[in-house]
Amino acid sequence: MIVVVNGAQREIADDATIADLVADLGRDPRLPGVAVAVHGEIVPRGEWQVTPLDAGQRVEVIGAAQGG
Amino acid sequence: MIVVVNGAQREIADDATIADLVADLGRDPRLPGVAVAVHGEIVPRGEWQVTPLDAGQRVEVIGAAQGG
Amino acid sequence: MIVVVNGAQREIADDATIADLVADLGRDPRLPGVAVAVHGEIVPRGEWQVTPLDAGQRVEVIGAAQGG
Amino acid sequence: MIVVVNGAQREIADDATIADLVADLGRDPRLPGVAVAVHGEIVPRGEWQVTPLDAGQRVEVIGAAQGG
Amino acid sequence: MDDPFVIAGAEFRSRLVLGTGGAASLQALERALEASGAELATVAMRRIDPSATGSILDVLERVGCRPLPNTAGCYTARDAVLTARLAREALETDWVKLEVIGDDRTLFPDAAELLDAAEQLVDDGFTVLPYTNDDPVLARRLESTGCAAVMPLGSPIGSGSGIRNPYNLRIIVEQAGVPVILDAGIGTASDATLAMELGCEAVLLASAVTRAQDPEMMGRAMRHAVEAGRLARRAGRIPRRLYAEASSGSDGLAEPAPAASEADR
Amino acid sequence: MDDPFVIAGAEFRSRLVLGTGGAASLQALERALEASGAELATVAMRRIDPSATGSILDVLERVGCRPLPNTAGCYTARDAVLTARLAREALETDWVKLEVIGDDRTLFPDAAELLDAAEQLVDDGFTVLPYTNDDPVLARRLESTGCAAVMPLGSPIGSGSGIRNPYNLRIIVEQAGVPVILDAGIGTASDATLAMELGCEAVLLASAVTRAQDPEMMGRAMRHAVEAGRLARRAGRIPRRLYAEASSGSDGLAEPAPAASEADR
Amino acid sequence: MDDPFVIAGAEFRSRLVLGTGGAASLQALERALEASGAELATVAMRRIDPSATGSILDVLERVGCRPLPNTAGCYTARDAVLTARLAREALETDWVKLEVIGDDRTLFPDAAELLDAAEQLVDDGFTVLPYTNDDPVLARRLESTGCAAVMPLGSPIGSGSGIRNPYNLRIIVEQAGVPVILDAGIGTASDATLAMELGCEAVLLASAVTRAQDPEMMGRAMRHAVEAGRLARRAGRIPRRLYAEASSGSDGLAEPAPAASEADR
Amino acid sequence: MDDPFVIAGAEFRSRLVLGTGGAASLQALERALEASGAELATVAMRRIDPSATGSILDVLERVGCRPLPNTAGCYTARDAVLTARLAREALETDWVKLEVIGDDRTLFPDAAELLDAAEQLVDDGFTVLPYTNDDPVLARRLESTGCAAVMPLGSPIGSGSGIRNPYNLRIIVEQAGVPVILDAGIGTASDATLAMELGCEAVLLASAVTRAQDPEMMGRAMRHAVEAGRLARRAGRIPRRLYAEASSGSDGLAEPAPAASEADR
Repeated sequence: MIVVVNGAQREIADDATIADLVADLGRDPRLPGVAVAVHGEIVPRGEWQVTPLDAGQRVEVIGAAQGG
Repeated sequence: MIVVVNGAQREIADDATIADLVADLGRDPRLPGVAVAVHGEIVPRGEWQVTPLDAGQRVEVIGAAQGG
Repeated sequence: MIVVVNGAQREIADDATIADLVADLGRDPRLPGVAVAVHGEIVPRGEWQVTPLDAGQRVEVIGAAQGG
Repeated sequence: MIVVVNGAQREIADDATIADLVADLGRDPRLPGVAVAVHGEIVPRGEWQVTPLDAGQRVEVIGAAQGG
Repeated sequence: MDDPFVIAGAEFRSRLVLGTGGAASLQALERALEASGAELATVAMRRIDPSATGSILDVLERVGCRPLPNTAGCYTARDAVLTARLAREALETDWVKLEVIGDDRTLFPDAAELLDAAEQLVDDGFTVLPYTNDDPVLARRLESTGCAAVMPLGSPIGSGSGIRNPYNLRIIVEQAGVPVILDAGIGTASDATLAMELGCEAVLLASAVTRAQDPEMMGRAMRHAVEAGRLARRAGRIPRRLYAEASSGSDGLAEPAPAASEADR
Repeated sequence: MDDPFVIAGAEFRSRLVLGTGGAASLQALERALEASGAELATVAMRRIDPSATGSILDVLERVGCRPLPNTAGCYTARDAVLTARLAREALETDWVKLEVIGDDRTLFPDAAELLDAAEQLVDDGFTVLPYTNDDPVLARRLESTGCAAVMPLGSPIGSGSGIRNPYNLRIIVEQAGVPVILDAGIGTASDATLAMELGCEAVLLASAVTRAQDPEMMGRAMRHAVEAGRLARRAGRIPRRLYAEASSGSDGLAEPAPAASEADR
Repeated sequence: MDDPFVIAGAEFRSRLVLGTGGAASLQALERALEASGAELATVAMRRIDPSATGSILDVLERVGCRPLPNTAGCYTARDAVLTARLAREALETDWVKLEVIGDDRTLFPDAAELLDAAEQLVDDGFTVLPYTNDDPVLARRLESTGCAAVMPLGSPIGSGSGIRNPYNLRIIVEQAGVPVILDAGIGTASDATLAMELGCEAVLLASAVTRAQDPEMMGRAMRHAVEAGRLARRAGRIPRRLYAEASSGSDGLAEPAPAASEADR
Repeated sequence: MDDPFVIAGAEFRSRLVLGTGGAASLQALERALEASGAELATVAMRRIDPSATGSILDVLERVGCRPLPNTAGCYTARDAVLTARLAREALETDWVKLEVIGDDRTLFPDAAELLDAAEQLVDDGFTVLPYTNDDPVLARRLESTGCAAVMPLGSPIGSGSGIRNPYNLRIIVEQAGVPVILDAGIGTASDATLAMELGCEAVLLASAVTRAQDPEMMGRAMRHAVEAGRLARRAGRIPRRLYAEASSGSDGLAEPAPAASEADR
């Protein structure tokens, strides 16, 4: 199925969880460093393993970057 | 009766209007220069002649002063 | 004969005085506005009429200009 | 005899040298740290042992002090 | 009128707005106002004093000054709005110099309360001239609400410290679509001149004149100061350079005879 | 005349001295001079140009300005003294603005040569107005030699940078027994106002006016600027404070009815 | 630890907080951070880039710097609050440098939005370090909401213009009950030293180091600069005077023999 | 040694030169000197006091500081030259900090006497380090006579007023072919940092340290301050801008879901 990750469409498995998506983006979902919001609502890291994604959802995956 | 004019008690006639009070304070109630609020509500000059005062009312009589 | 006036060679009459030279440069030698030095020595205006020039002399004719 | 040392009269032996005077002021005349002028003329340290003082001479004995 | 000062459609010859506080007497104030040439002067709104002799409004009328009521002393939007409405009733003007103070040591405005009051008064039909700090963002917000001018401070009211941050003032002027009036902090004439050179349309000051040792003479000084700064702004100043730039050319310098020159040197 | 500017016994109404260098034309200069109200203007001494039309001296006469010859372009006491004497011959004045330059990038004076020239010229009967740097010691030395004024620079000639060290200027003014004239560096009106506020008796400037985009308007600006600064100096300014000092008293502030107040807030 | 910098109960040896933006590479940043001795460094929150190599968090860990997430790029309280919460999730810290920008040319904060965001975040348990303008009233409002520090700007972010209004900064420091951290505008070492001398508890800067020609050397410069300013503040400086005060006494000056003296002079 | 301070062929690690006047005691001075890291320190030449305990020279030796005799208190070239020669005899050094004072309120140098003394001492084989005012022309004249450095003042000795005219200092540095050492006027650490950033090779100060409330701590502050300024100068600072320049890029900002966004605002 297709979700919108950080503004761009992305194909993921139909049963993918947030943890799967984060791993797919190259980050270890058990480690800190990344936060996830789905439709503007933050999903705590503890729920990533059990939170499935739905087709069409807008997902923001945010991390620390140089700045400020 | 007693009203509170600019923070101080003042004896006025029982049937006194705002216009009477203003005249009593030495200002011509028909000329600009002064504004009146009763209990924080402004009373337009046009209504002074017909607005009686009640005992105990807090009246502010305000004019221009040096400042600013 | 040739004299050097304000850094440039100039042909003047053999018997020319300073007054003649100043007139030749377009200034009235009787009026203020100009000063003359010959070999670095100032010649007062009163002496211009009677001061002849010699061939090869360096003459400075100076006046007021915009400046400062 | 009396000499004037740093502005004050001082009694010294009649045959005292500059070296004697410096020692008398508590400084070792063989070590650096002090300079001496007699009547405004500097006497090099090498000559102190052999330079006698005369009565009435003005002697300046100068050293480093906090400053600047 | 050549180069008039226009605010909310009204034209003024003078670009000096005088505050009337701080004068030793109404007489001293009247002389200072007259000397200053001001055509607009602020007044505070206060409880009337039946025993007072003389009236600030009469003084202003005699010297040809339009009164501009302010909301001095107000610490909340609510008080300022009420004061502005009282002023409108009393003085029959919808112009108001809006002050909402945030701190009694600095007398700096409270940004949030000021914005709130400005919005209410603009909605209510007032011509709002807000006293603000020198924050370019707040100045733009005030302009967006419909204020007729923005009046940034140069330094704290009455501090006489001039324009402490000319950069902010310059930014405010560059970004403003309404007149910028320097309000507060002027201590002496050169401060007012500088404000005008930085692009302000007018200068508002009180203590600098009313509390000077000779208020009348200082009023005269300020009239010239504002005029000087305005003209200099319009005349286009020369650039600043680190090094010199000769104003006298060196062409045609007299040359001492070489011999004499060598001998003397 | 009220508060005249007096130098070596001569009185002037205007406290602005204009340099005449840098103008685009004699016409432009004439308009600027007239607008400025100056009564004294410097001229350089240069080899005459037979082809020139118009004369700076005629311009000065028309606008009522006394010419003040300078020694611009001189790098030694010797050259400056010769130039001053030529000027005395040509212009029949023993006044001279003495410049002895030490460096062609800064156009700062050479202290030792300047002192030497000043001494020679004073001995020779000149009224010497020396252009000097802002060194209080040099200013005093010049005064001791008998100069009729001292004319410290604010910043390099033509740099338009104003008064870079107002402290030195203040010290010079405090210590001087002759008039102090700010000479060089003025860029805009507020610089001239500040110079007067610091206690200068007059201001001398050229490029700020002659090279402005509109020299006539800037001439007018400078007339007001010098007047403003002089009046402000005499009027006695208010002190500078870190914090505010209210100009509107808080006595008699209107008090909203408590009930309403509590409800609204 | 002697004289630690304490904020919200955490102690730091270094009083320099580094922003990590503007560096040419993570390697350059790492060297600059190390040279600077900073123990706290801001990071922005951005969409992750799967192709990126290296991680700012790894860099910070290697150099012993605690990450301080900021809300750079937010123009509303709402965006800033969301960003702060994302940062808390991602970085497991409830510290946040709160920025709510009002204008993209000045990058000055929006006072009203900033206050709103600060209140929300304090209520939500954050340790809020707000970037604010140099307005003393706003600084007090932020402190009242429960912010752990106030971080006024010296001049616009990245402008390198230092502290344009040291008076406001001084007032903010005098009135503050929480640490004041100078944030934004530092251009060079002396700016940072001055900030500390004015009483700031720490200095936050980015571009001054990351965009210097030699960021590592500038990092080292800033470490010394902050230390110098802090020590000078604590050491108690001498007062400023207009005139001199001799450091060498004149007692005991050598006296040339009178005869020689008369002859030579 | 990395980036040593070289003067007349001698190398120093420290770029801080300390004056030893003004200290409460030799003990306090010794601690301050040690904390400052200075390797060169001025001493005055005075009539010896047989009753004195302790010696400034012993202190300097213990802390590893080379003594630099000065001619403090001299008002004429003649006195200064005599003092320098006495110092050479006493201290066996041909280095001298040359001071020829012109005025006891400002303690500014007398330009003409200073030049005269410098010439005599250079001819006599001295390594002359002249204290001068901030006049670029005088600085060049001193360099031309063969001085090993020029040491312009920032403001009057002991005034603690820092660098009143950074423009002149910048010009002096640009034109100098010998080291420029800022001498006099430093009040606090940021003044010293600024001097180094302007391109001075070293800073000489006394009262700022010896008369601080805690001289030892201020000595430490100054060591860092000079180091900070030197490094910042070498590191190449960012340019100054009127407006902001973001250090955090805006790419990759999180985007709240549109629906949520509309609902919340």
